[in-house]
Amino acid sequence: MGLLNRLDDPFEGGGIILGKVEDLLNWGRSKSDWYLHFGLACCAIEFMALNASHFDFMRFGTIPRTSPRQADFIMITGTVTLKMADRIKILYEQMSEPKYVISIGSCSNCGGPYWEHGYHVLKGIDRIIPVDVYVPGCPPRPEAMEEGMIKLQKLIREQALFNGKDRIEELEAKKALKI
Amino acid sequence: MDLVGLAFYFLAALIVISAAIVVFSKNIMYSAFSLMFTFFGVAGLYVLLNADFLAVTQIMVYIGGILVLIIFGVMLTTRITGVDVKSNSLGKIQVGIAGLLSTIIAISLIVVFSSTKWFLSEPKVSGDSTKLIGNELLTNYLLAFEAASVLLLIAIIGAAFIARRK
Amino acid sequence: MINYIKSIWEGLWTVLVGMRITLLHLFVRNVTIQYPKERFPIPDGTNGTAMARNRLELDMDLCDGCKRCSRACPVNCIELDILQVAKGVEQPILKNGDKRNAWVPSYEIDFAKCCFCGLCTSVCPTDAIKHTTEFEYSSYKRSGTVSYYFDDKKDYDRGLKFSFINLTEAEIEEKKRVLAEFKAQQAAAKAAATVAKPEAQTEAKTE
Amino acid sequence: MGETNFLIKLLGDNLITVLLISALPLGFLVVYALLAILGELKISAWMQERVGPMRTGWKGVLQPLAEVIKLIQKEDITPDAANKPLYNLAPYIVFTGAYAAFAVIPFSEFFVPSGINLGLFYIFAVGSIGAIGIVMGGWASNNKYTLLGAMRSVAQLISYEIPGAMAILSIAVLSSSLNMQEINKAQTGWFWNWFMFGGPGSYEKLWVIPFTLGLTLIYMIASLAETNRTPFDIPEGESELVAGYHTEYSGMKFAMFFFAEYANMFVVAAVLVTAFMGGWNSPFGSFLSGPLWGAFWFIGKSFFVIFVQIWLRWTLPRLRVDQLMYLGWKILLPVSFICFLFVSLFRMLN
Amino acid sequence: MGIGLTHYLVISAILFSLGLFAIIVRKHAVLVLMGLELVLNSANINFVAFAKYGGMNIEGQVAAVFVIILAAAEAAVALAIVLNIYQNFKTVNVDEIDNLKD
Amino acid sequence: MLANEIYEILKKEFGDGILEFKEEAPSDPYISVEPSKIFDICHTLRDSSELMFDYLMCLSGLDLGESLGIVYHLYSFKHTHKIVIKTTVPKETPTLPSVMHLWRTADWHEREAFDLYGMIFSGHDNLIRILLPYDWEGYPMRKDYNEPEEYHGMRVPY
Amino acid sequence: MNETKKIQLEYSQMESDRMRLNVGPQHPSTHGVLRLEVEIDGEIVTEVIPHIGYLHRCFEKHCEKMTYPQVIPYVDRLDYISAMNNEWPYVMAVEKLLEIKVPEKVEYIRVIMAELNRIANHQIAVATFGLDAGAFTPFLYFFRDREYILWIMEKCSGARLLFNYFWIGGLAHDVYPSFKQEVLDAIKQVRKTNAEVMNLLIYNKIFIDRTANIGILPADVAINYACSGPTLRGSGVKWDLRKDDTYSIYNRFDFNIPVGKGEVGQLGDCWDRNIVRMYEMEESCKIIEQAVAQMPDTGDVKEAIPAKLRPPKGAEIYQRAENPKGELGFYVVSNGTEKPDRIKARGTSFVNLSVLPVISKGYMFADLILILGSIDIVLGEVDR
Repeated sequence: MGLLNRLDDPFEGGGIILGKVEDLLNWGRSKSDWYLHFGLACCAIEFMALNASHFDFMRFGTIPRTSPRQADFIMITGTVTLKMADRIKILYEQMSEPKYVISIGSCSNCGGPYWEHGYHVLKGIDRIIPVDVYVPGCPPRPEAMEEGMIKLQKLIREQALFNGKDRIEELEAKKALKI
Repeated sequence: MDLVGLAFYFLAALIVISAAIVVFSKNIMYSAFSLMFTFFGVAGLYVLLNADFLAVTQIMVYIGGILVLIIFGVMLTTRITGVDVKSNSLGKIQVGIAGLLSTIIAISLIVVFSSTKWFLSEPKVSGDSTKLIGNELLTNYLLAFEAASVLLLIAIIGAAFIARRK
Repeated sequence: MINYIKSIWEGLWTVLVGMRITLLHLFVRNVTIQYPKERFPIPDGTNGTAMARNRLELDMDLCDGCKRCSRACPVNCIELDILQVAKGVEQPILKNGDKRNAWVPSYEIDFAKCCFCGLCTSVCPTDAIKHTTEFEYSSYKRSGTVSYYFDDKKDYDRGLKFSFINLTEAEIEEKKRVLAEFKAQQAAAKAAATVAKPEAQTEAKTE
Repeated sequence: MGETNFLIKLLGDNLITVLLISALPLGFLVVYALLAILGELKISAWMQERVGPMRTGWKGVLQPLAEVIKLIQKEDITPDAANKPLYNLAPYIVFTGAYAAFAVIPFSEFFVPSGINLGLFYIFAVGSIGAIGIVMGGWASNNKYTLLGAMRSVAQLISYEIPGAMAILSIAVLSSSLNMQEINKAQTGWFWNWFMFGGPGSYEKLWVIPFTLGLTLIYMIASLAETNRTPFDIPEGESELVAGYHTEYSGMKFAMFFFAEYANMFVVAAVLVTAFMGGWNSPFGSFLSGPLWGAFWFIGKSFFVIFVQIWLRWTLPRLRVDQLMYLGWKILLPVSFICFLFVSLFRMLN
Repeated sequence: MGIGLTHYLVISAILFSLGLFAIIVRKHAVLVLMGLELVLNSANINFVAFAKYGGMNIEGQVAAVFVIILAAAEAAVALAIVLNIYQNFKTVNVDEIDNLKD
Repeated sequence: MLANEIYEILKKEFGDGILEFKEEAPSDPYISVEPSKIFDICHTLRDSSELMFDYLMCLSGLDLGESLGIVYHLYSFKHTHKIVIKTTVPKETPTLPSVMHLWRTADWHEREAFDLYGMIFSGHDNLIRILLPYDWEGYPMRKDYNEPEEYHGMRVPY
Repeated sequence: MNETKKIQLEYSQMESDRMRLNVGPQHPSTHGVLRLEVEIDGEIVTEVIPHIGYLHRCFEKHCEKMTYPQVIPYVDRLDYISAMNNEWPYVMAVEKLLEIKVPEKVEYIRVIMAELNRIANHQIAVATFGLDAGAFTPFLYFFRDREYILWIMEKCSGARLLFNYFWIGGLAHDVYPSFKQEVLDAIKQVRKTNAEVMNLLIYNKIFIDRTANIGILPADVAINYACSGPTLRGSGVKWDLRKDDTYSIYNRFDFNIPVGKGEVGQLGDCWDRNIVRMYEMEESCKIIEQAVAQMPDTGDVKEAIPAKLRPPKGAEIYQRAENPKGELGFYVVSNGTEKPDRIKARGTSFVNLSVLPVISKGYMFADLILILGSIDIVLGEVDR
């Protein structure tokens, strides 16, 4: 729970108001995430439940957009088949920078239950587009998706805007320092 | 130069440039959209000429009505799914002759306008032009006004009748 | 004409009815459970409910390496190696008191593949593999195989592939060595036995 | 003109004052847009037993700010297939159309940016500029969805302008003015003096009240259609056309469209308030009236109208294109003509 | 030099000749219509300019109002005809539409 | 009507076209028929007044090793009886008449069978792949199918 | 197989005033990854060609590689909205092959679960149908109630969506003590919200205008296309497998089969298909009430679960059951081993979707979305 409590506090790490411009910009981006929901299969239903009143995904400042141009991150929920894979690539390319990808559920992580005999299933969405956060589960609970969202917000918050380093490396480096 | 002069030259430039785009552009959609700026400029001139009712009417009728109609007309009569909508002109010689003709007319008109001694009355401080126009329309020009209403009605019915698919 | 007026009236009236309902809901208490602060009650097997099927947990002190879970898994996400216990040399026991038949030097579950169907838990004879109520382990990397225990370093990004072993490298080496020795010993004994009683064995085979 | 503007009184009539006057609504617009976005998010959430944005500042109040910061940073994509000059120009034209209307909105008895005599007429005129911008953007994006969205949007806008204009025209007849300040002044007193309830007058006006109420309703519906709000959000109906005419827009250009939509919401609300609901007049006679209270009442009433717009949005399903046209041409138009007729009759008799 | 009547007249002359050029040269029927609108606008500028400077007073503006009404009616009818022509001939090139029967 | 009665009716009408009738628990009773006669048999099943099989519940392909099988599960709303019709075609020339024009629902079922098993239904209007992409190679539900290594530059195996 | 060429040819030959729109595969209202190739003339739909297979997950291939119990998780993932109802025909088929008789209590729990899941499914169906029409709020009211049903199911099975609860010969887990009370509470809430949504959405004038007289499906066409479930019943055909081909213990309950009556428009339009779902929720509530009253308290739910599952060689069966969307059938062929030789799923949505090109011709583009929504498809079942 330690992790989550820290993430929950928006004024963590020196406070945004007094912080640097980078912090402010990152704060804005992390708190206002418009997403393109790429609903494919079972996970999409749980994702709909996540949008519903009990979980209320909009608490995180997320707003669904149907156009990839306006989306900040794309949520891939479900099994990606080979017939579908090209479309995801196109959609991802249409999104405007900065863009992120959350892969939700076993299927989009690695093919899930279909990884062994699924001749028509793409085994892992990361074979065609880079993935920022993997959420496991088949389907994941809505809370697990929320946790993935918090992880993504954390990633955006800790992103270095100006020195151009790869963000995952940056994060890893920070973690290495912490541990 | 005072504010009015500045505004006039700005509007004049807007009108001339946008009208030139209307006339010379190869892309008919550019022509259509550029027409908006011409209408705008003319409306601006009306404001400078103390005709604010006319200016607003110009915007309302020309931009809100005619221009939308024209754009719809372009879209319905041209393959619009591509962005390069071309419109051809005549051959070079004809264009040359037409250009010459237009230039001659323009120059002669300008010469005539600037050389004529117009009977100028002092620019009146116009009151509420809306009220004045309304009074005129319903007194001196009542017949013309009614005729115009009938014309509009006929135009609506006629347009709907013609454009309807058989 | 009557229909025309009626349809206008119906339109207005039904819109008003709908507006009344939404307005009433404006003042109803919200049902949202704000996740990181509050949590949903997840069934945890008490009070007769089923265990929520989230992440699997394995008690290595109970696991006997019978591989039933691996066989029952429809998606084959459980991979384990076993190492025979050198019977006679060592007599380890499981947590529940039974005799241990095998060491498990590697036991990995790939949660990226797991479909959380619960079939592995139902076949486990010792209840070593169990579902937990924990679901928060999304990560930035898929394949980061890190051999950590479950409980420490919670905020470390462990990836989705988990290794459950509680034996250190040295211990595994030791076990392997013991087993190899034991096997060699056994083989030697067997060889000695076959040399001693070849007839008896051939008889047994023919029967 | 000048006497209705306290800034001219204070600072005199010079260029700086003019700039200041024209900048004031922009400042208001920014604050208002932030509030309206938050309101939209929160009210929809409460109606659905949710909580809405909660994690940005206290109870999520900083959410619109975060969105603005985000939108500034977003990459501004111009699609390769698009017609670049028009594509880049369109959002500004749409925004200009929305912002130009603010020039005549009377915020208070002593503040109206420009109190021209043709206020209402002017608002209707500049409203049509947005249509051109929309069709420009929709066409220049070179996408079937945007084009369809733009065509629908313009068709809807120009057909609903007529019943809306009829409703406003009735008010012009009642108040015998197109100046928004004059119209406001004509409704001074208690709330039964509002044109929604037939305007000032004695018991004779009772029979005209149904017609003026009907006109209010007609204008409300027509204004919803003009601002593309549910149930008339067909141009951007996400279940059919992905996001309507602004599908291809991203970043700041999209923000301009977004901003213009919210600005338009306020404009139609302001016109409704001015024409039918007494503008900056206090509903309770001279109680709590005055220049500052006037601004409060005006903005408060406008916000109430915007709340109704939001309320309707989260209640109703969406109409279909032909039903929308049916409603506009065959119901609103004749009804508005009838109402106009009776209101003129009333005006003639008195 | 202050802005006087001549300035407006010059603008209107330029606009007029541009419109004329478009009417003569362009083949697309809608573009011809646009040229026509330019010509009408130039005429309107004259009316309004004379209303202010030439002593025509408010009558000039009234005339302009009628021109605008005419322009609206003309645009509606003309575009309806263009649409009809397009449906029958599948072209809107004014030079190609030369037979009386369809 | 019971399954053996249906069999009798069909046997009377088609003689040699009807190969076998089998009824043994727990399986459903079925009638095996000649593949070339399938359209006529189905036509009779649908239109004769005492059978009236107006509802094709399911049409499945099967891989029987050397041959491919097609199974029709029929149901009648009027008489509330059902029957299973089976037929087999050789793997090399898997051609048989389509029943799409009798029951429109067979359209997609047959396309699916073609897609996954490679059966050719003659007389089908639009026999193209339905589930898999149009440029997919092979018929994946056959038992001897090997999944491809690569499709459009994407690796298929895990 | 020159399909791509054929399509290209069609594109090149198309009339200039007809536009071809590609709706999907990723489109907000195709209910998943369906691609519709739509030819529109202005706003009128002249042709619809559904392209499916974007979620083809090789279910039937997997079944051949799995043992009988291992198939159940895959069966769940067919129609992932009503997983309980999916499991049922499959386990019934295998039980019939193995000739197992399941205990009384198991049957009751199965009925309750299936009906609860039917309610949950119809809630999603009506909610997304409203969403297609542009009404967002009823969507959330339904999802709020669905959550209460999912809680019950989660407490019984451990999962929220894909339950793996019906096992061959029994159930995965017994119900918990307060089960009955919570079920009754949940259906009370369901009824309350249904009454509310009836006023808020179903009888709203705009909604009626949008959905009545749209996508009319005549009964004979529906039968020829083998439509089933609410899609068929919306056309006025009173046919429900629970009554007409009764299975399990449905003959013990008293319930009606709601059919479309053409109340506000023509018989068989979108509104009728939708109202059938609303009424069916009420009927399910009735069944649940009766089942809860009759259900025995004692009994082991796992007693009939066999240790070895080897149906006789060559045995085959086609078992169907009334899925919320219609008839879901499983054709199971055994080869005498632990693994089935062939399992064919007769997807309800697959069959129901095939009627879409017929019923959507001549309506407007916006109606196409609603017609698609009224069929209530799940792409997991269409593509399998």
